[in-house]
Amino acid sequence: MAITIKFFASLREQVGKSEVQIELSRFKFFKEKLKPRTDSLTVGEVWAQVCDNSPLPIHILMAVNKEYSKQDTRVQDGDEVAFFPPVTGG
Amino acid sequence: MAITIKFFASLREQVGKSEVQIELSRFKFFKEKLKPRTDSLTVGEVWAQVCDNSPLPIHILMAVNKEYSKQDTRVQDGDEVAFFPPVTGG
Amino acid sequence: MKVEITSKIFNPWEELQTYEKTLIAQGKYGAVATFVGTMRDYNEGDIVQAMFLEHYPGMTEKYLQTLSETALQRWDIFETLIIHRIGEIKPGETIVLVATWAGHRVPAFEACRFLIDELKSRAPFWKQETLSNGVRWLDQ
Amino acid sequence: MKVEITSKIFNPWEELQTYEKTLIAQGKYGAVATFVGTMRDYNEGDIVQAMFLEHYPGMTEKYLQTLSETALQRWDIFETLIIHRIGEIKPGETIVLVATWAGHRVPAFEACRFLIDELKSRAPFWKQETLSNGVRWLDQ
Repeated sequence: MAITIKFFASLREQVGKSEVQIELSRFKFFKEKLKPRTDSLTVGEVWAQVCDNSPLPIHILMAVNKEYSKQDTRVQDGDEVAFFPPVTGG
Repeated sequence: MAITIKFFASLREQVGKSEVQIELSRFKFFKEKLKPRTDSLTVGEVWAQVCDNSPLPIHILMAVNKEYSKQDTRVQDGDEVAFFPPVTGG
Repeated sequence: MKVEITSKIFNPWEELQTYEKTLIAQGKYGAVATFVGTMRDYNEGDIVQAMFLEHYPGMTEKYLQTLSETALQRWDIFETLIIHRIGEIKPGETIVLVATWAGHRVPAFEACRFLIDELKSRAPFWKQETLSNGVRWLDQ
Repeated sequence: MKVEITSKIFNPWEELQTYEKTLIAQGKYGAVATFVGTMRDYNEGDIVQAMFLEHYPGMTEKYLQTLSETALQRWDIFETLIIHRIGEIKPGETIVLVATWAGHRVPAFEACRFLIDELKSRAPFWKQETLSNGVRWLDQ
């Protein structure tokens, strides 16, 4: 199992990738800097892991399994996490 | 010249007429009860004249020459005066 | 700006399509708000079989034109359209169509709401309903 | 209730006519409020030649469905319709259609306004405009 991370619109272009898959067990960040946890990370920790520990920009929106989430929402193995800029539809 | 008075909808049915023409010079009400005026009446006086001095019901709306008016709006010879109930279109 | 009072059945969506095609440059507006009022077959707990809509010829048109001009002055909108039925109407038929075209959604919505609210409270139209046991004016 | 995301050009008035005919009993509703958002050929002082609309497949549909259900719970309305374009769009083409059917005008208007306001502020869509000198995302 893995976590799928998606980026959309201008953020996708800034990050330079649209989708990343990561294995929870291979989190460098997870292994080196945090107390051992076997089953979850927060959305904020996922961002830090995939974006080289850069701070999560304040305007960026987040979703877990296609529903809006917060930075401290916990992510399980198999989940889909998404990051995207403010929406501009309609 | 004359004044044309129109009634609409349920008021037309209550009054029993849709349109009446009156000559200013023939106003009984005008001649007997008011000081002489040669050129005008108010809308309220027109109502009293045409509806046998019955009081003007509070919910009735008025128009002079197809624009909303008040009870004390003055009417000239040649004008069209209308009385109607609350509107219910749309 | 268009104001029409008609005794014929009309399809609001076809009227909108036609008006939009003929009168407004595509690409210049970004928002259209519309309201369509339709005759229901029930009202105040009663089954309504038909309706008769009376108006004040001349004054009704004049009132709706002034109303449209007021909306065009007060809000940042490009176009307004009002069509209103008169005469005999059957359930399911359109009574009124109001539409506004604007650059953005807020003025489109506000002007559309203004037009239908003012039309309903001030435009000289009167409805008489036909029920199973007779007719009734709705102004009582 | 219908939610559709489409990459094809659509005519909002034809969609309304079709939806109304197939899904709602005539005579049961008295009020329809609609909003149509159209692509303008200008924005923020610039001429816009085309637009690309990105969405989040799966999440966008889910969000709009939840939104429609919320409107149907909060207001006394019978039906909702949302259609939204994605992909390449040219000036004059319809971007979004929102409609609500109700017994009376106030809930129809309020629910319609709620749907488009929430759609614009929360539904995962992103616009990229093509100008004469390049492209720009509108989320900046």
